[in-house]
Amino acid sequence: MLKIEAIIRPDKLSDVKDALEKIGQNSMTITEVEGRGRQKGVQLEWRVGTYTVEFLPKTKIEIVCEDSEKQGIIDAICAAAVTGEVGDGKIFVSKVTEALRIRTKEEGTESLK
Amino acid sequence: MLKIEAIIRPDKLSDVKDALEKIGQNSMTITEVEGRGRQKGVQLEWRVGTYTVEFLPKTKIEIVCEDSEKQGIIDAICAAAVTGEVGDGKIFVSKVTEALRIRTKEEGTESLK
Amino acid sequence: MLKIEAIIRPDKLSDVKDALEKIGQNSMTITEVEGRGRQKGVQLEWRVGTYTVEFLPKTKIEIVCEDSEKQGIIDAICAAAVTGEVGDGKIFVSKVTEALRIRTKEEGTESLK
Amino acid sequence: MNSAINAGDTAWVLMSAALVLLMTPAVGFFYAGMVRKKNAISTLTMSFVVLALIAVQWILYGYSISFGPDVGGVIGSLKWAGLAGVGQAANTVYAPTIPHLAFMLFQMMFAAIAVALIVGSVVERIKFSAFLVFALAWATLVYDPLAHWIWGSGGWLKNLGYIDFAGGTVIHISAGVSALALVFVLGKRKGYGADNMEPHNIPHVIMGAALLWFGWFGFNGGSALAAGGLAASAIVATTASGAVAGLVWMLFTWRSRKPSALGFVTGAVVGLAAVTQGAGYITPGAALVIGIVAAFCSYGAVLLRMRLRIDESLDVLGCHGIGGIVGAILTGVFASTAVNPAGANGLLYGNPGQFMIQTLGAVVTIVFCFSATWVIAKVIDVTMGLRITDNEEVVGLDMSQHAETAYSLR
Amino acid sequence: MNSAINAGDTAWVLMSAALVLLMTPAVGFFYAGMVRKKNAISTLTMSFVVLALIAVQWILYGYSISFGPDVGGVIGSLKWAGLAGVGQAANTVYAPTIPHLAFMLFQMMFAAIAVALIVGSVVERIKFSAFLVFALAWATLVYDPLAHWIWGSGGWLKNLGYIDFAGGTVIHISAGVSALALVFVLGKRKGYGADNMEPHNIPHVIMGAALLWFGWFGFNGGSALAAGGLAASAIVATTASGAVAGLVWMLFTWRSRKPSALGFVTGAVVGLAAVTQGAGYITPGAALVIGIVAAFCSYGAVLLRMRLRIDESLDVLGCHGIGGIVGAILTGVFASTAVNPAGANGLLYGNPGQFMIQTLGAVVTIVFCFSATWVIAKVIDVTMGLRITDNEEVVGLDMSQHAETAYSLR
Amino acid sequence: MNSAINAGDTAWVLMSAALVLLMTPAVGFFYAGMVRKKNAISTLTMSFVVLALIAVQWILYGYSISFGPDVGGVIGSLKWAGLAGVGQAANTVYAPTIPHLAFMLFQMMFAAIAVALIVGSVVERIKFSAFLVFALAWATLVYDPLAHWIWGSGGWLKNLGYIDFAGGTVIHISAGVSALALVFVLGKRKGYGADNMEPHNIPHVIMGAALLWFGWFGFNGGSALAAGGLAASAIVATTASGAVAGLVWMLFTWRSRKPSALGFVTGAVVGLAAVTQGAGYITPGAALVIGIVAAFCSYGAVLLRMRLRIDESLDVLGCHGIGGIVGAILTGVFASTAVNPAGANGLLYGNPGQFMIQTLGAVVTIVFCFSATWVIAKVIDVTMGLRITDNEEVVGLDMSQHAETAYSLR
Ligand SMILES: Nc1ncnc2c1ncn2[C@@H]1O[C@H](COP(=O)(O)OP(=O)(O)O)[C@@H](O)[C@H]1O
Ligand SMILES: Nc1ncnc2c1ncn2[C@@H]1O[C@H](COP(=O)(O)OP(=O)(O)O)[C@@H](O)[C@H]1O
Ligand SMILES: Nc1ncnc2c1ncn2[C@@H]1O[C@H](COP(=O)(O)OP(=O)(O)O)[C@@H](O)[C@H]1O
Repeated sequence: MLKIEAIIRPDKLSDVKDALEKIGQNSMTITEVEGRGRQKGVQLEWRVGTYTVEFLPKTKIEIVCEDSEKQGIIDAICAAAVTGEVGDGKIFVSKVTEALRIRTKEEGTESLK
Repeated sequence: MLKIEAIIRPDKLSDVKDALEKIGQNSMTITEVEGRGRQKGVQLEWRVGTYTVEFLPKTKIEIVCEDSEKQGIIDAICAAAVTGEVGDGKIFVSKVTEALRIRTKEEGTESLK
Repeated sequence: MLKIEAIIRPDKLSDVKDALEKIGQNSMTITEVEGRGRQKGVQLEWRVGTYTVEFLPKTKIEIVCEDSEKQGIIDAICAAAVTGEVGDGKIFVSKVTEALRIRTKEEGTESLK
Repeated sequence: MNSAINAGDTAWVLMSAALVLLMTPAVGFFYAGMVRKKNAISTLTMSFVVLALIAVQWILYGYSISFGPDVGGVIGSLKWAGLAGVGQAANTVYAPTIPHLAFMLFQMMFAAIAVALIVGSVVERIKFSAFLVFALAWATLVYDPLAHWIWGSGGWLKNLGYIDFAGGTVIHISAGVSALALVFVLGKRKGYGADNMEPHNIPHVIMGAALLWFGWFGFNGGSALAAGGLAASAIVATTASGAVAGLVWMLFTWRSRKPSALGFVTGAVVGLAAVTQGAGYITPGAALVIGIVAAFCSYGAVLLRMRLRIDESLDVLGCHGIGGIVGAILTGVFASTAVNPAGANGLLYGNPGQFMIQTLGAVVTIVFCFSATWVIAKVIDVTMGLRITDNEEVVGLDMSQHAETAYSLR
Repeated sequence: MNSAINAGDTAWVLMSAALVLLMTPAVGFFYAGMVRKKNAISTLTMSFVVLALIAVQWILYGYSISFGPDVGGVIGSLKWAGLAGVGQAANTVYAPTIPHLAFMLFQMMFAAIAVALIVGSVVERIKFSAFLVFALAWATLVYDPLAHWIWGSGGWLKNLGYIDFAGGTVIHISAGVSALALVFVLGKRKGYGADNMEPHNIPHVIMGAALLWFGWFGFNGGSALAAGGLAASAIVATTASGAVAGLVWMLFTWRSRKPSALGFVTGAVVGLAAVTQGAGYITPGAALVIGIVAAFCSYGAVLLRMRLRIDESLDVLGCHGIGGIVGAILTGVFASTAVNPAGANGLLYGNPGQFMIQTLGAVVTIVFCFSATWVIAKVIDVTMGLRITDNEEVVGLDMSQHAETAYSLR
Repeated sequence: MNSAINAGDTAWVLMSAALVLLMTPAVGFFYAGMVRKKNAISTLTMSFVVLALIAVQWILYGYSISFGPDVGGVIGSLKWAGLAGVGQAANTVYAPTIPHLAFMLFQMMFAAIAVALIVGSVVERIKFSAFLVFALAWATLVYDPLAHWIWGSGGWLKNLGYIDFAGGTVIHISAGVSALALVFVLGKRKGYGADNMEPHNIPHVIMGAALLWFGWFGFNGGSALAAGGLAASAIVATTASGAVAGLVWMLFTWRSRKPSALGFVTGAVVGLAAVTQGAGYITPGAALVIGIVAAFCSYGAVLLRMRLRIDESLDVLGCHGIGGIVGAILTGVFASTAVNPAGANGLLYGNPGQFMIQTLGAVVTIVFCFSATWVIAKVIDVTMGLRITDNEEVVGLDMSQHAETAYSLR
């Protein structure tokens, strides 16, 4: 199994969710994060001085899936999350060795359904 | 070393924490997340229209542990977090290659104590 | 590629960010988390009773990087985040199998630049 | 317009009505900050909706049965229903220098906040529809008669000489005791005692408390129904009691661990509630004593409730009820006609009779409110059900009852 | 000081001015809670800055062209610019028992909140600098003339017999209609209809609504310009309409799904806006009717707007505009000289003429405000640009316009 | 009750007392929004607890030593301790038309907010117990004498002809200067200049500022101690100065980068503080000038403080102190007996003597407050310690001082 971690613009979450739904991927976990990459931070004000807030709000989506589903999920996220501007975000993939549904104790890919 | 990621009901956090304490697992990191899986979202209102909020609040627990401790931890979480209703959550396990305590520079399993 | 996950004191974030900038590592994702480890929680009050809040606010930094960059990043984080007191935090490293820039579809280490 | 209307008095009472109006949503914030995030909207909404519900009830018939022409000392008639005959001229019996409508309005705000106070005991598990029915029934069957007995012209407790300046009995004892009765029917929150139910937003609690204190100037000062020395005296007493009770509660929490913000504001509310009954009859010095005694008693009461594991969730009884009882009885000790010639002398001024009357009135109120509320709650529980399902409780009332979330992540 | 000054009336109007002052930032919270987090400061700031901007404008010339010596029935002269001749003595034409400065101040607060209401339609995409220019232009070219027509001594609508007690037309219709016109020029938010634009902080919305209701006591009660029966009557009507409209809106949302907190407070604001025009001319019973009708109409209007996919984002027209229109016309039905001898009788009291006048006044206001605002908006759009860039909109106005973030994670 | 009591005046002063009461917790929100999350409760609590602490102190002896029978021009006697002789009748020396208790209460609120203002300089590092001791000592040894000198019957600065309408010197200069002295003893926050100390909740700051502005109507308007032309004039001046100073500050921040919400509300508070001294002596035009000058000076002062790397954390001196000083001196320029016959003429009206007196009074206040506060702080620091440990500071004062957290994740 794989874990797909996508860091996207917060505004794009509902589009991405819809796109994933269309390919039958309903399960996911969402975290509110802040980030920077190519897109650098902005300068903010403190009364008379200024300071830089280097981090912009982003949304992280985590999906654990079977290896075979990976490409479809990535494509769906990319298509829905892209605007073409710096700051669109990243997708990272890593291995998951076990998965378990707490309620039923089903394991492995069974638990992801 | 392994990383155990459990996504549970927010209300169950204190039970799970107690259960983990009992087996001697005190260290963990908690994140407030939102998620969906089998348990689908609910419809919310915007004045006269409605929209669906598909994500329910969940709590993510991350624990990095030795391979041998894994099963005990998973069992403790499962026992404490289960209600039998849809939405109880998932546990995912993945490999961690290194761990380091910032304060002392201890590495590996030493750093987890 | 590797993912470096550092859990540090919230107050140290700007120092760590500066330290990472100095070694040319600008990209990262930040999450507000709560945690406990060696540093146990504190007792809080509820009107006339007391309860323990076991979790203290921490900040998680996630950086996906090439294997070769790992040591430099870890050193920079450690140097900037250390106070020598319990609660300085942990660094965990794990493998990332794929990375992708949503905007350009660049893959692998290309996407991390 | 009646030539006897005094503009200064009218300005004061209208403004006081505005201040008390604000207390109803303020109680919402005070309570909402103490519940879990998933029930924040539910708590706010119950408090706020009560204002609208009772406003309509009060206009339609509530005012009439509370203050309208007396029927046998126990209830007002329906002659003033729909505000018939309640106009811009003064009602010389209740308040000779302000428009009758202003008096009616001021009293409306009291009726609303009394119901809103009860919310604190039932948060995080009551069905919204059942709460609305309860609110209406309670206002009609408990609050309105009680207000008539104590404040209504011809009311039997009033005739007996019972004095309650600004509602220590009518509002605080009644809400506190009823809250307990309601909880006995409703039951504990799922996970009470096991789950961590820490307050989700203490700044909300503090904002609520600040607005409550602000509003209390109108609550107690406005009850003089005129802008003069009595109003000033009542407000000074109010501030003295609230301040000292806040400090004492904070010291209690300090002794057991650390000075708690929650403890401070809780104590302040206790002191404000306790002084309400006597505000217009006592000296500032007596107010300080009342504040201190109320802080002691209420701290003990909250401690006891927790030991007994009764989930009267936000201590409506422990704060308002106990505060009100202490205030009702001590008014029988400290009241002085030197402060207010229209009042009475208490024990300290050689009149043990007043002490007896105050005690009797408090006991009658406790018994009446507890039993009437228990019956109302039981009837609602049996017919429509007071409580949401377990699943709804787990998901939270914001989603399950209102389909809304208080804070969005985005 | 003029011996005719009445201290009670003055206390009331000054206090009312304070209450209305608070409504301007309160509108900011009401609106800010309904936008996305990234635009919270922008929304709050636009509302609040308007208060400062209009205060200065009003002192320099706004008050003079609104209420100063009449020029041809359409505008005031500049004789009172810089408050020349506006002093501590009463102006017997406008308010014979309070200082002229107090009347000026009270009216200043009305001018400020009218502009602040419009913010609701343009949130999350308007350029801050352009908004400031718009605010100044709109106050000068739309609000001030309209206020003169309806309230200014010699104003043509006033001379015609048009009655607007507290600004149902001058403030609510004008703001609502202008909001729509402005949106037609400004356009929809990026992602409107596709992106999830849920309210980010409902407690803010509720806090805003609570402070608005509180302030409305001054808004409508203060418009009596004296502390007496009329003020009391106006406030009772205000409370009645706000309460019932809140309940009705909540029932609508209940019918379609669940009783919504947002629905309740929206309805309350609608009811309060609707009763503003008639508050000092009608009975509490009529106020209940107005509240119910306004709730129906505004609910329908919001539904229609959403069907038409017009991004009048927070429904300034649907709430204030429609509320105001209903109120303006129904005042022509329910007004009674028994309530206010200085008012007029409406249709119900045998005077269809007043009904015609009220309808005419409302129509004139709608046409004038819509067209004048459209022109102002177009001119600004063509010259300096009304709207921020797409990128700035994506990042959010807090960062792009103010270089600040509302909430920090740490 | 004394027949000379005027209901209108009494209503106004009581209401003003309520408004100023609200300012104390409002300052808490204003400040708390600007600190880090982990110190939010600490900041709120210090501000709010001061209200209770000073209320009790004021009743017990504070009022007596401030306003009681004069002893040598420097202090009041203890004759009025425990409010002995302070009753419902008027005190003809201080306020002939309102109850003495009302005057006492209004002044109590001033004493409380003066202390609360100082909190802004010591947030995020002061020990709570030490702060309480400081608050009590400062009120007793600095505020009460100063109030006596300037406002107390027989006070030496008052006898000299020093005029301070609503506390520009007594409250704002004293708090600002004392804040600086206290910081010199307390020291910088750990990590000051290195760690990111961004404001954690700007909506809180805006809510605080809105309530402060609202309260200022009572602060300055209530200081007329009567509801008439002077109160109206004072409030108009207040609004003018606050509005223009807010806009000017915002323009400063705009010039350097973007129009900042924080800059706007800061400027508004500066303008409100600056006009306090002269509000009842000057014209609205003069108020505009005072607002602009104060904005310039305070912006410069804040800039300078930051250059000097002094951690006077939330700029109590830069805002209130500098505002107060500008106001004190410019009152000597713009005061006019045409506005207030009980006042004096300033430089502009041909009376350079008043200008000298105002300057002298300001200088005396600065020197006295700075040195007395420094001594008090040193004594506390040496005996019980002013500051928490490094570890407590890192964990945050909410946890270390109060064992509470402002916001829970769940
Ligand atoms: N190397 C990285 N490690 C962790 N997170 C990253 C990394 N690079 C980017 N991110 C996350 O992705 C977000 C978007 O990246 P950014 O480089 O701004 O966009 P783009 O790839 O479109 O240029 C960042 O805000 C950050 O949260
Ligand atoms: N495939 C997945 N990837 C990531 N997170 C998941 C996945 N499946 C479930 N989750 C997380 O687990 C939570 C609970 O899952 P759910 O399916 O509702 O419970 P249950 O397993 O008891 O039916 C979800 O809200 C989501 O946060
Ligand atoms: N085994 C672990 N798994 C997950 N998170 C951990 C683990 N150990 C520590 N942490 C995280 O690191 C933070 C700091 O750890 P702590 O043990 O308090 O510091 P130190 O290592 O300096 O003694 C904790 O609050 C927690 O969030």
